[in-house]
Amino acid sequence: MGELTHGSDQVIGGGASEGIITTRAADLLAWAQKYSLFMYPFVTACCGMEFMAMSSPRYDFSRFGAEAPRFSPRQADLLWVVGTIVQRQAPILRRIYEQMAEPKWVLAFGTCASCGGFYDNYACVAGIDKIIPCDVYVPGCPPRPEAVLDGLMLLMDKIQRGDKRPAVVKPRTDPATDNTHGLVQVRRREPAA
Amino acid sequence: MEPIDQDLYEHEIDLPAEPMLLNVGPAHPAMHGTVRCVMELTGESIVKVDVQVGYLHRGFEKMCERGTWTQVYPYVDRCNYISPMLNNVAFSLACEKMLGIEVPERCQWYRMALGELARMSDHLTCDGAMAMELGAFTPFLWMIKAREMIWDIMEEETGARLTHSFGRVGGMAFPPTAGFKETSRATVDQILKVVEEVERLLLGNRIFLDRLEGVGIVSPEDAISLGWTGPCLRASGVPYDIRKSHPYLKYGEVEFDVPVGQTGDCFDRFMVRIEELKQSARIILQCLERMADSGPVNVDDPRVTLPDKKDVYSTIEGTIRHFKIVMEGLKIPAGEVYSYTEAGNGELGFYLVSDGSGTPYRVRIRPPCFLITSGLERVITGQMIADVVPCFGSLNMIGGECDR
Amino acid sequence: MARALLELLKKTFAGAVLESWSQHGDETAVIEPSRWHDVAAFLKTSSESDMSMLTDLTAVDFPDRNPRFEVVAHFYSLSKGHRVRLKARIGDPAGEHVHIPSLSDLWGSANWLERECWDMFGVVFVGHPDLRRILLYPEFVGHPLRKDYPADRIQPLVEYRDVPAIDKVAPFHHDEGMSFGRQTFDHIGSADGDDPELFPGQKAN
Amino acid sequence: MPTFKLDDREIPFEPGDTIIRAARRSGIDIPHYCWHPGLTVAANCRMCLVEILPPPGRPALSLAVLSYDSKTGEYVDQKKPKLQPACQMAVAEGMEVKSESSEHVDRARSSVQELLLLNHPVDCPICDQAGECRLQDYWLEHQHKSKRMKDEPVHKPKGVVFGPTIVYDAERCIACTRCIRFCDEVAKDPVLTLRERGNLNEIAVAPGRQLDNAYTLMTEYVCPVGALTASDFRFKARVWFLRSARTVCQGCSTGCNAFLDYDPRTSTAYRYRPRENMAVNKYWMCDEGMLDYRRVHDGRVLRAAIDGEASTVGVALDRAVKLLGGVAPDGLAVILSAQHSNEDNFAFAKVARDVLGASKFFVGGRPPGEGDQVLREADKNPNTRGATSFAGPAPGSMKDFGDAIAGGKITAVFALGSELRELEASVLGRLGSAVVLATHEGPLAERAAVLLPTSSFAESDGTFVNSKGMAQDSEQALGPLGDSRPAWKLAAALAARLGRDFGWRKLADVQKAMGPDGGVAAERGSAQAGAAS
Repeated sequence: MGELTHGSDQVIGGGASEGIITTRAADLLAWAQKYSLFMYPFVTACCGMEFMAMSSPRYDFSRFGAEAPRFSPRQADLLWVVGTIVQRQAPILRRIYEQMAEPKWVLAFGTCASCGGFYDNYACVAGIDKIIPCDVYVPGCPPRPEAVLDGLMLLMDKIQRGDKRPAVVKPRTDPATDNTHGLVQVRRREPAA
Repeated sequence: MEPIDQDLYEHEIDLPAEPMLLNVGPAHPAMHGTVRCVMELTGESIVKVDVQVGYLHRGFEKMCERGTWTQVYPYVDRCNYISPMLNNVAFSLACEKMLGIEVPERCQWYRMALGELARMSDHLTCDGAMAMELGAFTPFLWMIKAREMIWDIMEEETGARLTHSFGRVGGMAFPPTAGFKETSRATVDQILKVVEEVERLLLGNRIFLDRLEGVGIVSPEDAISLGWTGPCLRASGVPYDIRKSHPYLKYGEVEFDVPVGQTGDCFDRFMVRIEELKQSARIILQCLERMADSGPVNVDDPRVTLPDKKDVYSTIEGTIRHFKIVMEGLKIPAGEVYSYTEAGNGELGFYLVSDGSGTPYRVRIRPPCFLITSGLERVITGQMIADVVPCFGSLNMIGGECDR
Repeated sequence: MARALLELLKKTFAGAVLESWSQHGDETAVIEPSRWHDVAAFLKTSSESDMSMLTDLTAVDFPDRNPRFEVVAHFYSLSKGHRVRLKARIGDPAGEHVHIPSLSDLWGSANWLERECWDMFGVVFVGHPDLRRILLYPEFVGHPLRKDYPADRIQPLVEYRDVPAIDKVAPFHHDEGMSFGRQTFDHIGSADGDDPELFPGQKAN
Repeated sequence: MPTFKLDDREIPFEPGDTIIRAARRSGIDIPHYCWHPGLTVAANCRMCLVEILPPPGRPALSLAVLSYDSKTGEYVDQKKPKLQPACQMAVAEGMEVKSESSEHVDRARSSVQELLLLNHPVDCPICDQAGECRLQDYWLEHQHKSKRMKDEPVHKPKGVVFGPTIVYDAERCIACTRCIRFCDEVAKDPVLTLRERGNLNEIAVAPGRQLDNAYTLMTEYVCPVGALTASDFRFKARVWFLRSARTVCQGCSTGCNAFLDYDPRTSTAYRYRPRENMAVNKYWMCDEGMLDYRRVHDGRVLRAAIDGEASTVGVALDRAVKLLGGVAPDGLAVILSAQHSNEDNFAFAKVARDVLGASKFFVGGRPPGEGDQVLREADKNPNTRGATSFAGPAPGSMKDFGDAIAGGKITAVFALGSELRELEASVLGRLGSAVVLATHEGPLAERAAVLLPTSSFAESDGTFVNSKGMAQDSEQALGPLGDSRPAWKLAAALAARLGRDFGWRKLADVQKAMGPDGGVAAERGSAQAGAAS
């Protein structure tokens, strides 16, 4: 759970060489959905700064077809919860979630939204999943844009796979020292026989 | 030029209009997600406003009473999350004032340079967001681009882009990196270029000017009585800048001007920030000039600063010193202090009460935003609905700082 | 400069200035609560002090003192460039009868500052135009910055879902790494208090 | 009262006082390692050196010293005043002493501190004393310089087992001889001594002996550093996570004042520390008592039970009401507990007398044990006198109780606590219905028809009357463990269900019902708070 599977197995538009497109409607739909996420940025706190950075040219997430912000929940299908949700804000968040039309996804941006972070006190909600279901958690205080993009890609992948289980963006390990990704293998000297 | 929408108010000619309640926010793009305005309208103009804050009250002051003095830094960091470094420095200064210690010169220059960089990122963000909310998206993108450059420096220095708990009582977490001076100089130039571009883009723009000029005028008397400080106060024509009137760190030794507005409308608030960007650039260059390339950054006081790791591991004295500071927290003598600095939005005060133990007894953060936001009601009453956006934008309300 | 101000205060309000001292360069005067408004008004109007700004107003809770609360106000004079701190000690150990005159008619900033002080400490400012909660919601019970309010007692507005356990939180004890400051009085469950199992349908008074 | 000047402050003293003692009496702590108010003066740590100004017209005692001038690199002759140990110097009227205010004293203390740390191992992370260690505190206050010696420190034995309770670490030892003096003077068992010289000296146990008298743990307690550690507390907890409650030791009827150190996060009790009270235990406690804190967790009854079957407190209460409702008053034996506080016994006895109409009262408790002349009493119950005073004019002994059962005069038992003193449990064999409110496992608890869990002394405030007849208060440390409740509360609930509600909901209500003198004719013990140094 939480790992980004490298490319999903469904083939969209396979066999195009014969001039015919063969796929399943569900896959086509999922494929369409994942590349046209209309987002509702529910920006409250510090993470909003990183959210600005995300939307700005350097880490521009319009590359993923997710740039169109809709400030009416009825037109949005991806709810970014960006920042701390305090008890006073909670009813509003839930109202907005309820107003969104299916299919809808929720992305918890940052530690506060994921689990409350270090605000273990009278004012704060320890994670939005106490209030609304959440699909992808992006830890970090605030998370680096790379991590958020990772989370976005993870969500798109889950959409494609029709997977509704919640997932967490795991910290990326250094490819040089890690071989699980099968990316780079550092050659170690053979011990002398 | 007299804006057209100013010469006639709808409520001056009495239309048969029932007062209508309009609720804006908190989940409204123009309200930055954390403020709620309940307005009573006749037609399009606002008769009564109830401004409600507290949608980001995270209990900082309560949490500060639970850890050690050093564990307060992450909280002040997230207090004003556009210019965290200024808060770090401010809190350090407050604690040092109580301990009666002064950090080495190099550290003071370093703190000033980083602080002014943070101020630039604050003003860039504020003006950029303001322009965006008025429909000018390009300046926003450019200014965020400029802010990214600052964040790159911050990341190089502190390891974090945004919330870097970098200040320490009696110094900084790390000395400046080797490339700090060059990168900063280069970045400052580029930022100034961006600012010029933005000016060229906006200041000739009829729509932009019409929506700012003469809108949301605040008289100096009002501003003072409301406890406004910082750019908003200066925009109303009051030349009060703590860096000038009560110099701390080395601000007494650097040259910079305090920009002052004339009318105190949104345009002045916008321009004061633009001007302060240039002043900050001046200060930074002077700091980089004066800052020594070597020398201690932290005071060598066993009560306050951690020893070298190699001493900790090899000598009992070092171990004890480390142990005392980490396990029991550094002890600040019993007493109280009010320390004030010029943060991005004005006077950021820390009223600290210590009972001599390793835990703060009370940490009161005096946020500039809170009082500035309290003036929002007076600013937008009598304005049009459309004016709420620039007025609110020009106040630079930071949720974390306002609600804490 | 502000030393002279303290002298002036002592001269003008002989009985009302209970204590006064200077520490870390801050001048402090402790004021008889009933004269709170008079002294503040004097500071604002008199030419020597000319306190044009009420920069900050808050309170500090000392549960084992009587009076329990200290209301602390910081003033600043733009023309003279000096500051002074006024204090008033009010309230009984039970946290009742915490009354003090409001300054909202003198400075606009007092309005929200006093609302916050009421919200966080339950200090009643007599004569305040609308003394509502400002940072917390009206449904909130109690005043969080009082020392006897447990830091982590939440009062949710919407009831929580039961969350499927997914590994997103490090397995820390909820107090891990926090020093157990004597400020947190909530670490033992009391042997007193109501006990429905023993006394069904009764609450402890 | 005569006075003398300490740092320009007038300090009153009693004739024969030493400087340090007089200062301590008026709340000034002159730094010291080897001095302990309860022990004789050794004056070997030299930490408490102070400068004593000569009487007017007399020359100052001064020493010729060579001091190194770092600028010229030369040694220069100097005179400096001869400092005196405050722990040994008797005070005289009008004497002028400079402690904090003299730079000579500062330098002396700094040097002493440096000397003591010269060979000290880097142990704080694994040392149980860390957090309450004099070396740490005084380094910060008086030395705060880093190490100058570049040499390898002297290595000595570590982890030497002195006896069943004490482990010794020679490298941490500063040879203050507190432990030696304690064994000689208080425990009257001179089994420790100092051997070798200079930086090699270490504490040793007499050949053929081990440290196994009744007061061994006090040696750990008086040790100002981490040299002596108690094998019971070793590596169990970090002291800065612990909180202390002012309690009374439950080990015997002496009622030593003690701090109970507990961890609020896990509500676990970790150790006792003696609490200074000159009227009772002075500065000391015995091993039995020191280890008695374990009974807070060991052998506890934490669940209600009906005929041995686990149950909930509510159900058990209803069952108890059924049982007790039906018994004839003269067939009912009531056993109070010398293990419980006055409040518990009072509430329990009142319910038994007024609601159940019982008349046969007995006082139970742990069987007697060994006593001695120092602190320990043979009666191993903290509150015998208190409990007895609630048991009516003529409480029967446990022997009478046994006979009464044997004679079949008793059909039901209503008991607080589960111990029967010297009475052996077999007599309970043919016991009818028994309702027992017990804190610990025991003969009565085993045979109870209805067993209700009561919380221990550590879980609620209470008053205990010691063998001298002093009523002493004990603070609550933990919240009630398991399903247990304070006994007074269970008694109140029982009464309420029997149709007679005394309205006791808080301890204060019970204490109000007990009256101003606490229901017992006993003088209030004046417990001076604060640990002995």
